[in-house]
Amino acid sequence: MARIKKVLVANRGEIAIRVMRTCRELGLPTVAVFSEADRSALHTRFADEAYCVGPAPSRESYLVIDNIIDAARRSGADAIHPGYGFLSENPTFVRACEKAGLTFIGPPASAMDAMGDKVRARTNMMKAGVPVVPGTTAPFANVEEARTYAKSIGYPVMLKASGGGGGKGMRRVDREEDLDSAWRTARSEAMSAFNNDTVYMEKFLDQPHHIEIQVFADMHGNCIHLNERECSAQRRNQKVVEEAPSPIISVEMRKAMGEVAVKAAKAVGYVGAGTIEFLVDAKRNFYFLEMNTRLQVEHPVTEWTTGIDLVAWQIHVAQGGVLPFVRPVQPRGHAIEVRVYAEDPATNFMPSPGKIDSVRVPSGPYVRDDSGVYPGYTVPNVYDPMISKLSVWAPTRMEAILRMKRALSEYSLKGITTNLRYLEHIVSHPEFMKGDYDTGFLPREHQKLLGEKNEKLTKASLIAAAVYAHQRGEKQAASIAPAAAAGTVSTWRTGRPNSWKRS
Amino acid sequence: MARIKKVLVANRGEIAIRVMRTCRELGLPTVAVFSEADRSALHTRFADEAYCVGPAPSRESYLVIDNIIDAARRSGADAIHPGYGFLSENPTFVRACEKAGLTFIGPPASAMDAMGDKVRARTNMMKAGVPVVPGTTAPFANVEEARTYAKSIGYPVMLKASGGGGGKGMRRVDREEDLDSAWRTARSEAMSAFNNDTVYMEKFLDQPHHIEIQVFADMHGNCIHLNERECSAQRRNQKVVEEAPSPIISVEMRKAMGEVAVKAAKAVGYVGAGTIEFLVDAKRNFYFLEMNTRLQVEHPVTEWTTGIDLVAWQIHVAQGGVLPFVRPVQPRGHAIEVRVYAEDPATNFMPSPGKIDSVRVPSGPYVRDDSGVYPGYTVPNVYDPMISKLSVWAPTRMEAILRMKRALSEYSLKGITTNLRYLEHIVSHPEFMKGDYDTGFLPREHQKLLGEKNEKLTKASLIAAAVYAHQRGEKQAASIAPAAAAGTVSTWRTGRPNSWKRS
Amino acid sequence: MARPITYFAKDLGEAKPEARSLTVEALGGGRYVVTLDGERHEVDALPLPNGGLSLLDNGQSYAVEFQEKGDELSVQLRGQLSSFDLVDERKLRLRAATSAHVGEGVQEINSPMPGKVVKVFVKEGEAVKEGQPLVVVEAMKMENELKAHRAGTVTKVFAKEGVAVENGAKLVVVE
Amino acid sequence: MARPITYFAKDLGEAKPEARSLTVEALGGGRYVVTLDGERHEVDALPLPNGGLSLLDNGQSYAVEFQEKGDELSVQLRGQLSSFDLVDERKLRLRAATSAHVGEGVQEINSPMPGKVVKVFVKEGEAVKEGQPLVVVEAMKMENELKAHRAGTVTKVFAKEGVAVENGAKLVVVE
Repeated sequence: MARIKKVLVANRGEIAIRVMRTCRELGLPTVAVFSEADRSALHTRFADEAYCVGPAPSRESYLVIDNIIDAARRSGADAIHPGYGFLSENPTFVRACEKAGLTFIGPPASAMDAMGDKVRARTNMMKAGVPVVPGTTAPFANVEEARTYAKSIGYPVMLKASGGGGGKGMRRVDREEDLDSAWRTARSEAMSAFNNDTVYMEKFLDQPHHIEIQVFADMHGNCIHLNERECSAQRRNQKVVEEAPSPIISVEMRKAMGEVAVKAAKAVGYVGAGTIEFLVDAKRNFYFLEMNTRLQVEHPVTEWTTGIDLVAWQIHVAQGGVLPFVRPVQPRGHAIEVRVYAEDPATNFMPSPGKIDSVRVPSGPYVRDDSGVYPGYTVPNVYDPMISKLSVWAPTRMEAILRMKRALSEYSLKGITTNLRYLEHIVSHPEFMKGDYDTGFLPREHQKLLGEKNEKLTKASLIAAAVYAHQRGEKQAASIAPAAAAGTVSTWRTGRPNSWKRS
Repeated sequence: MARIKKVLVANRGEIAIRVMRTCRELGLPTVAVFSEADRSALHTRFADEAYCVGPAPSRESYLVIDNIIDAARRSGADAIHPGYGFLSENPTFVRACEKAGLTFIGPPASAMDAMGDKVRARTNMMKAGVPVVPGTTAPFANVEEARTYAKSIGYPVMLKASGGGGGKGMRRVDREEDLDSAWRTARSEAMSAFNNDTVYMEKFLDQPHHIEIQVFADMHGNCIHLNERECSAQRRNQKVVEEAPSPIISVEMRKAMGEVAVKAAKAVGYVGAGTIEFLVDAKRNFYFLEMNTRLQVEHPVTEWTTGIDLVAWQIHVAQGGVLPFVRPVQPRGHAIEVRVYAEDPATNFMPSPGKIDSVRVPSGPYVRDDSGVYPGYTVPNVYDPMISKLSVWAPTRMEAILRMKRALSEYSLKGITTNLRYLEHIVSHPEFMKGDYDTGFLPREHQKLLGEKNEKLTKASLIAAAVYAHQRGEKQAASIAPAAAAGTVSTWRTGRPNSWKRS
Repeated sequence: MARPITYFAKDLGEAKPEARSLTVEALGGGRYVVTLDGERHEVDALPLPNGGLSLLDNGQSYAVEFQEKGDELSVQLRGQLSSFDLVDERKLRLRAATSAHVGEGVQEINSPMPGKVVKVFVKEGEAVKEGQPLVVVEAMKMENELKAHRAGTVTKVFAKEGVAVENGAKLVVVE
Repeated sequence: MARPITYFAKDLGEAKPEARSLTVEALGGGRYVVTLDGERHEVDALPLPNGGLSLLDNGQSYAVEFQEKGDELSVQLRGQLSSFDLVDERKLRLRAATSAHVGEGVQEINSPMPGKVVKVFVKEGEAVKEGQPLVVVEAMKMENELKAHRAGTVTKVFAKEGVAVENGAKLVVVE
């Protein structure tokens, strides 16, 4: 296959930046696409070229295959990286790329067909001898069928969108009386996110761990796994904190899960980066949950512990390259990632779009921030509320936790509400520190994770608030009588006379 | 020795932040000291506590031992980390700490006595059988003595400050007629930087490599080396780019230099982090240059390639802890650091203090920024012009270079002149890419490193400049007639109507 | 020297917030004397370019960030976020004079964020139970079902399906 | 639609800069037609919060940063820094009218940065050789010796030892 010469990144926000960073290191010019709402987004000017692909709603821009292909044609790009979300798991898009003579940086359409629809994936995996969670393999005709099936396997159950992941179109149902509402919202979300309102049902495992295996395959029949990621810290079925290695996995279990993951990938003729998600119950049985046929948000923790640039490998493999090595590697040290969202944990994680007034991003030893925002940027209300992935590495898990706490304490995003403090409380929570936390952890400890007050800090806050109000008053007085009080204004705005003396 | 409970960081800027980051990870409260010019500096509010130690000039604040000890007493700190520069290599300060019952996080005063004065260090090393560069071992009484000695070893020679490093008080002299001026400025700089105007002289080796070995010793007689750093990219005798491992060193040479370095450290009863600097000539002979009895600016490249947090080790050892391991480790992958200075490479690296209007720091995979500035901060004109250390890691040297180029392309510091573009040109230069560059590299290639023009980019710049001038004109017109043109002002300031359409 | 000003602050994070009073006296040069709970704090407060403050109080160093929303002032320092209802004496008197009756039985359902109404379940005049879904608002790819806090009757429906709404927009009134 | 404006730009990085002309016509909504060397560029220019521009020119995306110093405009994009002497027609006419005679033999030694004068080597009336040190200015811990560009006579000494100076301050005049 021919060498890639120019890459169009069919995505936005932090993942578009992430992919373009690697392209830039590889000397590949990049092409951004942007919706009308994203003219001011960072990815639009981070790329070498940028083309508008339609109005703000993703259904009219980022999800319109013809518009993306057209931008590739206009720019002369010969390859497309889909990122995650949007068209990344859409086999129709892969086929359209092929037809247009573009290299799709991802798996073949046939592997997506086999794994993309979750109902079909379950059937395929059962055939291949991979253990799966009890549930339906055929879509429901209506809510009554769903009700009948739920009764047969017993509540609680999970409703899941057949067409995609990321927590969209997913609802836990504890009681029969909640089924109608959950059915409605799950289908409606699924339709708007994946243009497919098919939902299926699984037995809800009691407090399982969510652990996934990164796999990588080339076109020459090589397929390896790059160890696991622990992703049990979830809220509303959306991952919030991920780490590698998993604190509850032994070397033997890693080996067993890795082998099953490679078997699953090989069963569908997989090529590129993919992830096999498992649920692990209290007895450490593991069940195939689904395969994500793309890069994952949490890929940095695998990069930290293996030294690999997964996006560089994706491009290498898409060009027909052979995997750089084919033997499993043990993870080196420990990495943790947190997802920074524009949302308010105190009001049921309500999204909080708006203008970011200032940003201070943590750095220093072994800290990585993947964000796609800048001071003065307005986070639009039409896309996913994730604004950054923050990740750290350290030789041991405890050091990684302490480093993450330090990094979070440095992170400042002014102007919008974020979950930064909530993330600090998660990584400081004794259950997280101990390491054996399941998917029930965040909902169960929700109140505690909102944070407790310290009287000394409350007093300092009161003092700060009063001084702030006082200075605000001075400033207002000055702006009402600007001529008389010009000195005051200047004191406030540009610093003040150097009157600080040792005391 | 007792566990450290609170750390005063006797420094400012990025190194103060660097040390405080580790303290925070270790759960140690931090105390900042600040001069009157540094009330608004980042380190002042990064710490848990902060005390003013005097007026702007460092001789009246950061270098006043009594004021530092007094701040420790007032805050209840029981340990002092000196960073680098300022009091970090001052044995009088170490003794004052001891007297005040404070743990000095660094080597004992006796080791500083033996190594701190460079003339004495040379004598000690010759005694211990460590190879040294030909030069004086006794200070000169006056410029005439210096002139006579220079004649005897032949030009070019180096004048060096006996009391410290960092390029201060150091001058290369090529011809006899330049000696007077060099003697004057070297002594005057030495006095103002180290309060000691003694200078000595060494034969100037023709285009040597500057390679140094990181050593670490505990109080229990253990001493190891943590491999080398290549620091040959220097301008005005100041390091600009550093990397680990050195591209010209074999495993055998690493072993030989490491052994000599450990011998040198042991000869002076060294404890803590230290660096043995060597000059390496074209035939790969290496000569002891000096020992830096403190942490080095370029320590991140050693951290990247060993996984160690050197500041955490310093604190561990200062508490009486045993070195975590005592066998040499081979470096893992490759790391590069560049020093971002507020200076103008085009005007002989003239410092360029001033207000930073906006900052965008690179991040993403394996990129680390250690800076101490923020948007709106005014870089004062009284301290060192270094504002950040940017470092990257990759599995191979070539990947690390490409990653550094990418990271530098993302770095934006608006408002002051910096050497960012110069750094990009260094790491893109064929001689640097090849790897065998000596200390003559930067001066020799100076003109080329200032950058060449690309006509396509010049055209784009002209177009951008014209549009900018046009918008500025609109804005001025609007502010002259604000009522009539309010819409124009708002268009400029807060974005514009969403009129962008696909084209 | 300016005269001291007294402020009253209620910690909105408390279940039953009680007002605490503080006096602030400017000493000039960024220094203030703040009295709280009878304790005198001489502080140095440097405004930062991002609207925050660097506060030094007897050696303690606080990097403080603020967010304002009417009289509600959110303060963040060392990872703790507090929200205060903060007013000065003049404002307090003004408030006392205009304090209005708040209807206990009236629930106003407002949009908690900017987004789009994707579903309206109720009509004016309809009786609703506690917890009954009223409206679904979509923002940032998440659907949020807004429910009735208490049983009552829908008296007004402002929400229209497919229509974009601002943060705080009135959607439904239940009495 | 506003009338087009013509600008003249000299690239100050060139040894002998020649003026190039550009015309700019605003189309509204952040779009402009710029004509350079007979080529027509229809560009989209979005002002950024930090004073820069996001410029799209036929698909090419440039993140541009600017620095102004009188009529000198520095432009940075994709790692290339260019400095232009940029004026519009009106300004150009103004300049032509006031163009002054510049004394060839006069050297004005200015401080290249804010700092402190630590040494003055010359007195008024003294003859100096090319390359002879005149003044030492210290800034950020570095001492910078300023030398005579050409031989001549010191006609004026403004620099005083120990005195702080601003960027561009006159130190010595040699004729």
